[in-house]
Amino acid sequence: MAKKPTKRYAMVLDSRKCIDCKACIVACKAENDVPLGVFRNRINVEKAGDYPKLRMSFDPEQCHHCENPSCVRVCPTGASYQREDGIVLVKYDDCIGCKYCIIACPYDARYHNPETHTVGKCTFCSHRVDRGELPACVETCPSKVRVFGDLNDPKSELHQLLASRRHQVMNPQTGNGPQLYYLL
Amino acid sequence: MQRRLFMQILGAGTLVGVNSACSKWFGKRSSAVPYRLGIPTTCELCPNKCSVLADVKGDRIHKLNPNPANPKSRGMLCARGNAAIQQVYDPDRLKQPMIRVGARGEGKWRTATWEEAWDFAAGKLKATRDKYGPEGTLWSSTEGFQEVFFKNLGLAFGSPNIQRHPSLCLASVNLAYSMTFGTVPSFDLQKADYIIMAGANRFESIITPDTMDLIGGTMNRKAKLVYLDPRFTVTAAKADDWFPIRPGSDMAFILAMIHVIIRDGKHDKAFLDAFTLGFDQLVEHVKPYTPEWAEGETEIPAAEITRIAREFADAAPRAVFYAGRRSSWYQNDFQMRRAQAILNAIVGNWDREGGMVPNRKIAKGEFMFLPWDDPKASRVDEVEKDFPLTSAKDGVYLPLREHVLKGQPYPVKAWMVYKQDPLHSVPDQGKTLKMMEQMDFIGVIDIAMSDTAWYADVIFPESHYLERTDPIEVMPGIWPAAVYRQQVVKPIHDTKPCLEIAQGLAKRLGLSDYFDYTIEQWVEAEAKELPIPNGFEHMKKHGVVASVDAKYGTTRNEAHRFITKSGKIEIFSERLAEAGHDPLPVYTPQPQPPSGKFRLVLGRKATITHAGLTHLPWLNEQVPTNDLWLNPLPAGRMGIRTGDWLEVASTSGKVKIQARVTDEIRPDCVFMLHGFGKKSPWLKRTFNNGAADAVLLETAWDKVSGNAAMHETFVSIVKA
Amino acid sequence: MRMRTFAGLALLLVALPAFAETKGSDTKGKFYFKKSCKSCHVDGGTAKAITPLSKTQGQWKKFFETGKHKGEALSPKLGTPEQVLDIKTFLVNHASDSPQPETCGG
Amino acid sequence: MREPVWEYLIVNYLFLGGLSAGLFFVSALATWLQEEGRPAYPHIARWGALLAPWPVSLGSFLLIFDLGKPFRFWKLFITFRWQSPMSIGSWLLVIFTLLTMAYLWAWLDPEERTRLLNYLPAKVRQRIPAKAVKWLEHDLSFWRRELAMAGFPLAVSVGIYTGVLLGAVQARPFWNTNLVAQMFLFSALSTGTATLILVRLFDKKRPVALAEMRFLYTLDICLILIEFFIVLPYLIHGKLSVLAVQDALAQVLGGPFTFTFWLLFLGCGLLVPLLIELNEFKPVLLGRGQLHISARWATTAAGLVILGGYVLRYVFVFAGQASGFR
Repeated sequence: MAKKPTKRYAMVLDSRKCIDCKACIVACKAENDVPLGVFRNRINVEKAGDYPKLRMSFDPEQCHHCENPSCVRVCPTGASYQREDGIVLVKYDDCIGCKYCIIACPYDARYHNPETHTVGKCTFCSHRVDRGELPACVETCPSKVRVFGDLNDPKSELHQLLASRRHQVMNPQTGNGPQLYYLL
Repeated sequence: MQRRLFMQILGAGTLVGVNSACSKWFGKRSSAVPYRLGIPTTCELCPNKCSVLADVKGDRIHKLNPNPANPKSRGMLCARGNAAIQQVYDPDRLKQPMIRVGARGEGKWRTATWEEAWDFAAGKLKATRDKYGPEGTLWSSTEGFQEVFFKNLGLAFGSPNIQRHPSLCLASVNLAYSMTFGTVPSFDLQKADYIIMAGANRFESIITPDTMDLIGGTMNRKAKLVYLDPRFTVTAAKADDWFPIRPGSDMAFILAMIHVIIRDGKHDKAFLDAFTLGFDQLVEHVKPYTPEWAEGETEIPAAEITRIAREFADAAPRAVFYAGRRSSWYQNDFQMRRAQAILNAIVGNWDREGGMVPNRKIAKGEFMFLPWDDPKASRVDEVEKDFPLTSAKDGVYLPLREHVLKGQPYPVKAWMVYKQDPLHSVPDQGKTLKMMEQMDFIGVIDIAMSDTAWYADVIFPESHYLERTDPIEVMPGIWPAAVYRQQVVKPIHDTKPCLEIAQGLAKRLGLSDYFDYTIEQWVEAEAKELPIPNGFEHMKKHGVVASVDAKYGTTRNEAHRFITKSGKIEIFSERLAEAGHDPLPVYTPQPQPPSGKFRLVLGRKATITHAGLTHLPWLNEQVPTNDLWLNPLPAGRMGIRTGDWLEVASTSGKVKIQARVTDEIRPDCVFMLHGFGKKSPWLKRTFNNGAADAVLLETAWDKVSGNAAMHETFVSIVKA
Repeated sequence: MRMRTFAGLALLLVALPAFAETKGSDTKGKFYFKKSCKSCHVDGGTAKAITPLSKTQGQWKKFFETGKHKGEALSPKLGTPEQVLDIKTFLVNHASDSPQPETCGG
Repeated sequence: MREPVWEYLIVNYLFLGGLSAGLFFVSALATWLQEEGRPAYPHIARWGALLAPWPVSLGSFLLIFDLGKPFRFWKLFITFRWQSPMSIGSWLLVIFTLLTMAYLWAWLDPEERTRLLNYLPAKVRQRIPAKAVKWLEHDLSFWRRELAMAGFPLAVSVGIYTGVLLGAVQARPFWNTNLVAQMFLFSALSTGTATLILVRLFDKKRPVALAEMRFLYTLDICLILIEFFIVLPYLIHGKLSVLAVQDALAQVLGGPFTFTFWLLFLGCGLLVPLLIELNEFKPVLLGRGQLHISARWATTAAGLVILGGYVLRYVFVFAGQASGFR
């Protein structure tokens, strides 16, 4: 009997379309009650050149929901864990707030929640995903930078984008197997 | 037939499906909290009016999500739209009517009942009417779905002085395109291959659907974007070419483009013959405007201007010089816009895919109410005399202020303000304060304690958009839509929608007959004629009726009459000549800052458009304060480093602000963001934080439209 | 006060540009136009749909000068003479060659 | 991130944990080395035993205090996650601390134990069965050696663990080398040695003997030299490594921590005490006489070693967190 193929959630980002409008950041805050001062996602800005030959580019980033998440590995209590579909989560009730995972994340995707004193991170809006919706940042994005989907579903837009477009992951040398794919 | 045009949006089935899915999810966690998904309504944080689906948890709004049913909002909700929740739950919002007890601006208030507040305001308005006539009252507002009720109250009261916002916004654009094409078209950025944008910083000041179409167009279809701006904005970063053009010289660039296109014979002769008037005069008119001449004015190399003009004409009709939404900057703004309109006309991009497309509308009904007598007096700004071409219904803000300050032609002594913060939205805050000082009465309707509210005598707290139901609004466009704003949660404080506030005043002013209806009756009448069965029910369920297919070319037939004097597209405008203006745009060099001074330029960020948004925590943490952008060249000369405190002064005022030394601006310009340096302590994140551009901006307006000219201010800078 | 109103009125008359129709009330004109004319002149109505844009200012003026609507006198047909004047004002002010710059919202 | 989330509490903890490991190690060594069936350096051994449990206990307390949810610390002990250095470490700390306590107990004289009992309030004391009180008088000196032997690997583990805690984090290139663990271990042992030098010098009741100082000096010189042999390869290796590591090293080679690292750690913390100690040791090395004991120099050297140990942890904790892959 064929085993039902498991889902593997991932995200494709077309950074060139990012206009640094912060909609994803605010949408995330609203959806996930993220306190002021900490963020589950961000937009990295890179600037270069001298007037008037200037360049500026934006790379949205959040938890890469890695294949081999180092945060999960170092967690002493097992509060950080990875679901079968690849989403890396924190069981807030088990988190003791040692912040080891924050340090262990090569993508600086985690933060210490100043209100709950536990560690917070992007969940890919798993609660929305589980009821068939898109993550808040994906849905709200004005320039549609983000495509969220199941890597194992050949029919998904995400799968097709990765099949047809050149792409890269951020710092593959971390060995974490990040699952945010940036189109080139 | 009709049905095909209109989207049956999402279908009720989807919504039901989502609902059951979510109840399953939340059923597991806590069945005590009922969770409804997706109450459709319409965002109010900027003029785009994006469609929103509000998630409500219990009685609290949890999240606002984009409503994909509205093609204009392109299935998105920006940072501001997402942050709207924080306006509702702002602990410092206006929660009940208040009457001033201390001196103006002292901040001493007493809370009042609605009856007290209405009685107080009506008493003051009547006293003003008795002494100065109804024209002694000024009613100013910014657009919004309920603005009509406020405006009508002023008109029914008998005041001609209904001062709307367009003369602080895009009156010059609207007038210039109206005078050329008889209408203001949309720009089809979804299909355009070549786009020239001058300053309309579309990637930071978001306009739907233009911003989304432009990013999709430039990145997916490789459409070319040429961008002119003294500042290196996000749009500049995404453009194929960015030219830090010399401020005030946009028209020279455009005229030179027209010159090249005509010289090269790349204009659309057939179109010009069939649809336009005055091309021959134009040919003569642009002869002196060579690219070489324009290079001297714009600091853009002649070869580049020539190249762009050729590429533009070659890409036509899928080429646009984008006007978009943008305030005016110089006193020649109308004529610069006319030049744009003419440039677009000569390449024949009118009503074509990827060109300029006249807006379509969605039909809707209208609630008929008893009409009042027209106000007897003429407007205090004498717009009919000084700006005969502009929209007299909107008025001209800055000239109006001059008139009110002088008391000419008659005194204006009472000011009602709705949904507007003139202390920040109108240049020259000092003068606005003076105007307030000479008022016997100021009443403000708002949701937050704006600076203007802080100086008012009575404050009527309006319900937030998520707490009220508004009229149906038609948004014309290539993909026109009619949107509905319905109540998502009950008002959490003692606030009322504008209609009820107006009705309370109307009752005391003896004008109840004109406001004898409810919002439901109003909306029902509007919904009745929507091109969809059961319009009202549909709107409640989906929030939108929209046309999803673009239609091109409907006006490109010989029989079509353009709404102009001649019925043609008017390259040469007789009406302008009659009114004493240049019938074809004539370039006059704009003054440049004397040495030691800088031109103050303005702009927006995607999280900040209106002054009222800067204090929302989620937006404020992205841009916590404003600073003054200064090029390293002058900064080095003056020994200024990032973070230094500066004293910036114009003839209007002086502010203290920190420096940001950056390559991202021309050496002769400085820039600061809008919405900081507030006087109202209730806006605690922006109170005394940063500086207000309105303090520095000097009083200057476009000569034809009366639109405030925002880039005419030169400032001096010293280290504080 | 009366003096001031009078001054205002005088100013209005002087100030208004030549092409605006000034005698009636635009606001009321719109109301009576919708009430009297739109009952028949709509899509699917008993008569051809009409909007102010259907004619030029000159054509509207001419129509009202004839004083006739399909042979019937305008006044009792469309309302009192004042109301007819209001309708005329509205139609002329919004005719297809009238200067009516578009505005923002509202 | 880049803003450090582990701050001084963690620096202190890493230092204190290491110090305990060092104290125990030296004490255990002094116990293990025997002359005529008796510990060769009983005073060193005893002082080490008396001091060893406290820094680590304080450190553990700080560690718990640094948790976002201190009252959930027990969750550490209902799971064991072999991949998490912190999980291993917390178990290790508990076992080590218990062992140091037992070791301390073994080093107490029976009268001292009885005296300790008398500190208890009378009410409590009366409840203790006489049999148990009697047990206090047992001679435990035999257990000293056994416990020392058992404790060696634990002390070394704790010393190493503080380094592994950081070194196991591949996200921070500044840390991600085994040299960090070794450096932390030898620095820990060295601070333990230095502390015992200080303690012995200030012990007026039993003035320090020449042999003892020789033992401690020898040990410290060796440890400091080893540290040099670790730090220098760490830097050279790092410079020759991948870009991320090179970038990370910029923190100490022309970055915010350069001064602290070179002057306070390498200079004051290693080189100066090494030179002082070598200078005191010179007569022995040159075979021209006895070790020279100058209390002032010895105090200075020992104090600097302890300071160096602290600075090492400070630099590593903060510079490491500031390093990354971008």
